[in-house]
Amino acid sequence: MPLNKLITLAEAVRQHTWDGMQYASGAALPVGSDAIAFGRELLRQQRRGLHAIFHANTQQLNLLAAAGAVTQAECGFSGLEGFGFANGLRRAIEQGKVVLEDFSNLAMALRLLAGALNWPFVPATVNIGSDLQYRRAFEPNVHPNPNKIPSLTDPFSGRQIGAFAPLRPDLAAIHVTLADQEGNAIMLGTEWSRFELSRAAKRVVLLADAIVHTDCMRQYPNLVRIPGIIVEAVVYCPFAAWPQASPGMYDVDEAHMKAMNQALGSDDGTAAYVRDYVESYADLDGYLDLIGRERIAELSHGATAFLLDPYRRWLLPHAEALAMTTAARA
Amino acid sequence: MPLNKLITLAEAVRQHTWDGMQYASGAALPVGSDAIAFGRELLRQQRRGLHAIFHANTQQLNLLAAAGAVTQAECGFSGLEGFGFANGLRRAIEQGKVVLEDFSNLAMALRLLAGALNWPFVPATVNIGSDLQYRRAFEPNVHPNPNKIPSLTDPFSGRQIGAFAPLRPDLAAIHVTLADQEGNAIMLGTEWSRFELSRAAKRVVLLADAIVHTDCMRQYPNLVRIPGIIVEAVVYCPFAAWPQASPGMYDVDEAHMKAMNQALGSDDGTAAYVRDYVESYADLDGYLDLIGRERIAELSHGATAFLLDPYRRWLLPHAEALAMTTAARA
Amino acid sequence: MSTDYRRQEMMAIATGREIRDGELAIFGVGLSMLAGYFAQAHHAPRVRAMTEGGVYGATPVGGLPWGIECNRLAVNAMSFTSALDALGCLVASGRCDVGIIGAAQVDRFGNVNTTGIWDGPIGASYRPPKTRLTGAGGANDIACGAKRYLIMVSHEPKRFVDRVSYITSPGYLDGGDAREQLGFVGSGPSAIITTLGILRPDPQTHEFQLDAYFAFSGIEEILANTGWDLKMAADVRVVPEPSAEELAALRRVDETGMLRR
Amino acid sequence: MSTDYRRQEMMAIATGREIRDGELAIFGVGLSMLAGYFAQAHHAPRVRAMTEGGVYGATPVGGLPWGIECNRLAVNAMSFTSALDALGCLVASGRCDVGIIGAAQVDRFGNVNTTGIWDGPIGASYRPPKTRLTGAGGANDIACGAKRYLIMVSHEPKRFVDRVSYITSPGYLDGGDAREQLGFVGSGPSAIITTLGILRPDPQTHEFQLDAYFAFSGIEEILANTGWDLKMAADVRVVPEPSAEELAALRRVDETGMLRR
Repeated sequence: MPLNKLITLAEAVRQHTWDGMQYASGAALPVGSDAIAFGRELLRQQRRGLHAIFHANTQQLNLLAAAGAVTQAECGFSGLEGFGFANGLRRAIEQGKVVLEDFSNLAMALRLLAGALNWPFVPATVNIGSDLQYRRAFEPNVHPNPNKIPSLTDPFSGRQIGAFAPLRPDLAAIHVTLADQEGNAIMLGTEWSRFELSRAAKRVVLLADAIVHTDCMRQYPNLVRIPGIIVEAVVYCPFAAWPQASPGMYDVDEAHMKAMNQALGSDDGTAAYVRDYVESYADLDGYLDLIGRERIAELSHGATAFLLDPYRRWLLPHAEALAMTTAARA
Repeated sequence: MPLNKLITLAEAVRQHTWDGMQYASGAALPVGSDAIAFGRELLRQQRRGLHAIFHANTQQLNLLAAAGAVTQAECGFSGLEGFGFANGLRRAIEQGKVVLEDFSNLAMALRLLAGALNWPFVPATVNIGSDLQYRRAFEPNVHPNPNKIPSLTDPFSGRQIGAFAPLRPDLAAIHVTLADQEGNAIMLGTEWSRFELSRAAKRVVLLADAIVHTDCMRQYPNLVRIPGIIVEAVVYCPFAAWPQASPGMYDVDEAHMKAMNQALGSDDGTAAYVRDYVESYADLDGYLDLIGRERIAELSHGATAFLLDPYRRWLLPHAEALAMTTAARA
Repeated sequence: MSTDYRRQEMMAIATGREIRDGELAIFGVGLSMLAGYFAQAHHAPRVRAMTEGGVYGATPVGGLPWGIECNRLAVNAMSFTSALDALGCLVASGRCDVGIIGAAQVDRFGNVNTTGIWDGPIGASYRPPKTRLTGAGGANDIACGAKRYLIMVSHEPKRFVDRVSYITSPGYLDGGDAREQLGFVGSGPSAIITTLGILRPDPQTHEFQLDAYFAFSGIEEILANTGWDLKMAADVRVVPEPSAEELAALRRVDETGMLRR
Repeated sequence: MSTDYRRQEMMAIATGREIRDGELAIFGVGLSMLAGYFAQAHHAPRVRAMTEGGVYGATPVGGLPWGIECNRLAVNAMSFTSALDALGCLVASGRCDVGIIGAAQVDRFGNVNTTGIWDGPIGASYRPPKTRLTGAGGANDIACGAKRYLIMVSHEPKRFVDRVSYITSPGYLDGGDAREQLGFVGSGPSAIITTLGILRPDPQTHEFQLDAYFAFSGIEEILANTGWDLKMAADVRVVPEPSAEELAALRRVDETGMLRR
């Protein structure tokens, strides 16, 4: 009998998170796949003092920073791409509420790779020679800082390069397009660094837009870049990345992206956003109601919907995925 | 108009190989995907003095070593898994005709990764403390050898680890299941280290069991682990890995695996094998005749054939793939 | 020549002209993507375009993508891999021919700041910026690894400073051979393309100097908008205005009219 | 108890008994795969089996696979990744609970040679072996990284040597804390399971000593087949013979009868 790792989002946060932990997500992109719904639940359960490891900022980090749940963060990009600056994260940094350690996007991927491989360091041929190397927000009084990206000598050429420290977050909440009950997962769209993150983190919880039968994985094993053997729990969560995009599943919700970022630009706006979009729903169906059934239908019929076609025959209906989650809790 | 990179196997070897080059293939497994047909053509064109970079030995390296085309080799495994020792490679090493530098299988993957990333070295937490570190076949008179896997100090912990040298072969001939004319490629079965090799090599030539329309790649972009932008040429070559397996395409040819390895166990046997299975065919159709149409049919209907099902609608018929190759040469 | 075009369109076209056919090129989101895909639509049909997310072979559809994983770009990709692959194997490795990055601030040696704006120098002790920007993203990786790269930036005095307060992406650092000494595989910024003209580095000092100005601009306007004593190249020239074909190609790419606002 | 079984079957069952349910386990091709899948079929249904090729969730069908990419294993995998992932992220990282490796030679400290057989010590200058073997494969990576590993080897004097001529995969090296000093994440070989019995390391000296022998064997036979002065554990015992359930499970896995030849 296959394992059933399906649990509710609330249960996943209860079991796998704690105040002050190193929490990783956003190993996707500011406008793409990220387990934002997990961040909402972190706020609902009032987690605080998080050390956030996000390859690039997303609306999740933007929200967690604005709402005061994060005190330290490390990322390679702190904006929202085409949607501009990330107002929540930006304000928190400017006000000194979040200390952000800067790296580049490649550096973050390499640090996750080093965590995955359990290396003591990973060679750095980028970020050296710039203030990414010399300035360390976590150790502000040392300049130029020799500890953030220390120099080291290549034993073959004698040439100096740098070294990045590995990342091994306590938990990674990873958005995937499709997962089965054992935690085998398929991502559509760029992996960004979800593969490396899934190996670097001490625990992995998946948020899947849809649950599929394991037969789907056996048909497409080369697509299963995250195997169940490294996954603790699976949460069935349609629109887990909303308002961001999930290629093949749904488009970016442009209106909500803008409204959310605008709200996070002020304390009042943030409070209203948390009230209306974080604390307002009781369960998964309530969350989907909040997004709006019409909007869901509209966002789901974008130009990339064809990317999902090969897998549709294995998608479990909503009620069945919910029932399996209940069964797993019993 | 899409680029057409399809050329014949003979043309690929003429254009992209030379005596004494660092030649890589076998970034698959001893019994799995490898561009063995490319090795046959290397012998047909009498390439010599090759420095072979094979993640693990395959029947290709076994044959090239037996036939005297290789003088240096680096690999992580020198056997044939369930088929026993690799008689051709083994004899060549024992007779001093091939100097083999030993690493582990992870070491070879890491060295390819380092080549791909253009790192000066890659951290080694394996192979250290054993004779893989202390014995260097390419520098036999230094013991214990400090240059093969030199020690280096982790700048964070002060702990000693090792360093592997990167691999950047002049050419990689890579077996893939499916490719389009631009060189976008899908591998079914483990990648082993074909992904890393495709980025580490200075030039990449693909040997594809089948050619598909580019629409197939656009339907499954997450499966396209080797994009055309890094590929020099594509060779349409059904049964390119024969007698080894290509998951989804054909099973291992057990009888030929055994007979081939037995033949490579003696000089006479090798000469006969080269005569009968290397120099005996004029073109692709002749090669397929040599394998035998009945055997092809039998090997093609194995238990993994279902893995190919999703892509069958985009497979170009044999005549069309051949015609595109001709067109590309004109 | 067409005279009915915006300054931003001229900047995008001038940038696109720097991209050659067949090159492996990395574009960010926004202006740089428009410039790159303009080149593909106009004179570089076989440019091998990639993003730092590992999106290969895609052409945007339905307007400028909101991000690298925007479905406008995901819709027709031929391959999706990862950041490690794109920024590591293809860019930091030295394989990528050309990249395009933006800048909040750029200085005389082509160093770029996209991290933050401080009131004055940061000082010995790091402190939060007055205005936090977007950070390095992949720009530092492009600046270190791409064979050459282009900087696109609006030509304003606050952006063209003598010395950026934070080097996010290294240009030629302190000039001369300062960059070379770090051993980067990439050779540095080959041009700064602005809303007024084009600056290129002196081959020895690596100080950026005025190479050319746009027809609607001039040396005086450029000097007035540059925060350092900008030197002139030996043969400062006028950049040819967009041809009708260029403008048509750019507007096909910029179908939502971002550059015409 | 069943008495109708072969020595190789006893070895496979004794090895499989070392595998616990739920463990992340890496098996090679051949004997070690049979032992591992026997454990899965018998007492460890949720063992998380992997190969060094990055084949996850597969159970062999149609007989013992010829190799890691054999279609007998590829036929029902749930995930295919890569060697870097399997041997690097999951094994060398220290994540894998248990591995099984084979040996051409093994010595008193559990060091394994699968590289070659020389006539005498290699000496100061490296030279080709008289008999070339298969090299390290993934065994060195398992020996360095797996939390513990098992060595399966036929019990013959030529294989059980005082000191292997070439250490392909490190056991406890020179014994004592020699291994610890190298800082491997894996803690070394926990047992050598042979065709005659089971050897385990002394916790301090890390020298392997006889822990138990099979019902068809005995201390004398084992001593006669061991090339060093094998010490005895305090309580050398007889290994329980295969139960009918164990033998049935093993033979379901070994459907082509490799162990019964």
